[in-house]
Amino acid sequence: MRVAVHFYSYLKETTGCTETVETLAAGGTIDDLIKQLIERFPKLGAMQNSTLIAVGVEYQGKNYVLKEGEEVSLFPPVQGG
Amino acid sequence: MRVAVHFYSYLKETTGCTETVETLAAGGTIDDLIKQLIERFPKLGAMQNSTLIAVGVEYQGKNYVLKEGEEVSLFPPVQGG
Amino acid sequence: MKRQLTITAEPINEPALMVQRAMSDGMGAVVYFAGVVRGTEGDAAIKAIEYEAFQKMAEHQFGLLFNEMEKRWPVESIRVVHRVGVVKVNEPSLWVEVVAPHRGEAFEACQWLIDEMKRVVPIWKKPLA
Amino acid sequence: MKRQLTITAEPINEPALMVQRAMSDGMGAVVYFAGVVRGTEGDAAIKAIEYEAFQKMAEHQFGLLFNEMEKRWPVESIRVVHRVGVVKVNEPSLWVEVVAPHRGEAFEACQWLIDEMKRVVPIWKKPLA
Repeated sequence: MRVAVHFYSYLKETTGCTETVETLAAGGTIDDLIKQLIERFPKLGAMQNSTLIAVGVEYQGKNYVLKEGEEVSLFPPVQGG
Repeated sequence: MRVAVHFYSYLKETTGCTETVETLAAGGTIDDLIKQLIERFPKLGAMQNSTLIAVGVEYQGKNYVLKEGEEVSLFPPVQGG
Repeated sequence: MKRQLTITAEPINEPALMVQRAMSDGMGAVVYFAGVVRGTEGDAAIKAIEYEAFQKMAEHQFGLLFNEMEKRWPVESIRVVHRVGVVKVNEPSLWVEVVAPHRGEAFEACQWLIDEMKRVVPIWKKPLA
Repeated sequence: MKRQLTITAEPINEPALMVQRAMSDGMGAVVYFAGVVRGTEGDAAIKAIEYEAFQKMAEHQFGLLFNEMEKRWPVESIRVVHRVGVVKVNEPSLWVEVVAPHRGEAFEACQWLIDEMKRVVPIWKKPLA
């Protein structure tokens, strides 16, 4: 299955990318996706623990099972205001 | 000595008076003044414990020694805002 | 610390007060409170509240509170307006604005001032039915 | 509870927002916060902050916070404006207004919303020198 991945804030500079599409095996989780992304963008690895993850407009944890066509967003801690 | 006494808020209704002048012996305290006022305005007695007392623009306690010409104000708990 | 205190029988003009706000580049937080007359006092419906102030003492006591505020928090500006006379339901009787570098201290100073004001500033209210 | 959320690249027009305020006769407290861009970030002087939002998610997350606020406090109206794009020093980037019956709950709800916003609403800043 394919999922779209969006990067925000300085993760755009870290990856040099605003969005990408990843192909995962059926039943793949966010954890699987992150591992694949770190292979492609090694600098993401160092930020793994502070990176927030959303699917659509909801926060999700690493065990979330992705579905075909979902939109995943990765971003650093938020700092509005 | 003579001191002016001003009443505020519902103490004006309690006493039927906005201001009065009291004559006290030299060295008289606020406590002495209050006792004299309660003789003249007996209803003040019941409110004694909640009544706030200022001399000029400062709060003072009952042991404050009054001086000729001072302005004393008596009022209920404040409720601004 | 810039201080501005107005005890007035005139309506509080919030947009005008807002436009007069001045703050330096080091300031990051404005906290603003408006206390508005509600339509009930206890269980009874009311039309207005009449505020009475011992004005000279109220000004002095606010001044003491401003001194204390300045010692406690890095507030750059405090502005207070309090109505006297008849204030109708839905109109503000009190307006307070605090400008400080950070949010936490601005909220703290603003709430402290209102609490202390209600303890020491000689202003009284009388509900009008 | 009346809700109004604006995430915008336009300057925040405080007097206009003020004039649009509506509150019923049961409401006694308006608490208002403006977060303003300061001239320093850490130790460095800056000229502006550029705000980036994941807008659709920011709107959704604000909505969840408003739901929670409504459960916790008797707030009649919450209005929030957040700038995106470049906000110059001395300009507000965030404006929050809470209307509630009493002061305590209005202050509490306003501070809670700002704290939570800084935890969950996807908006980021980048200082510009």
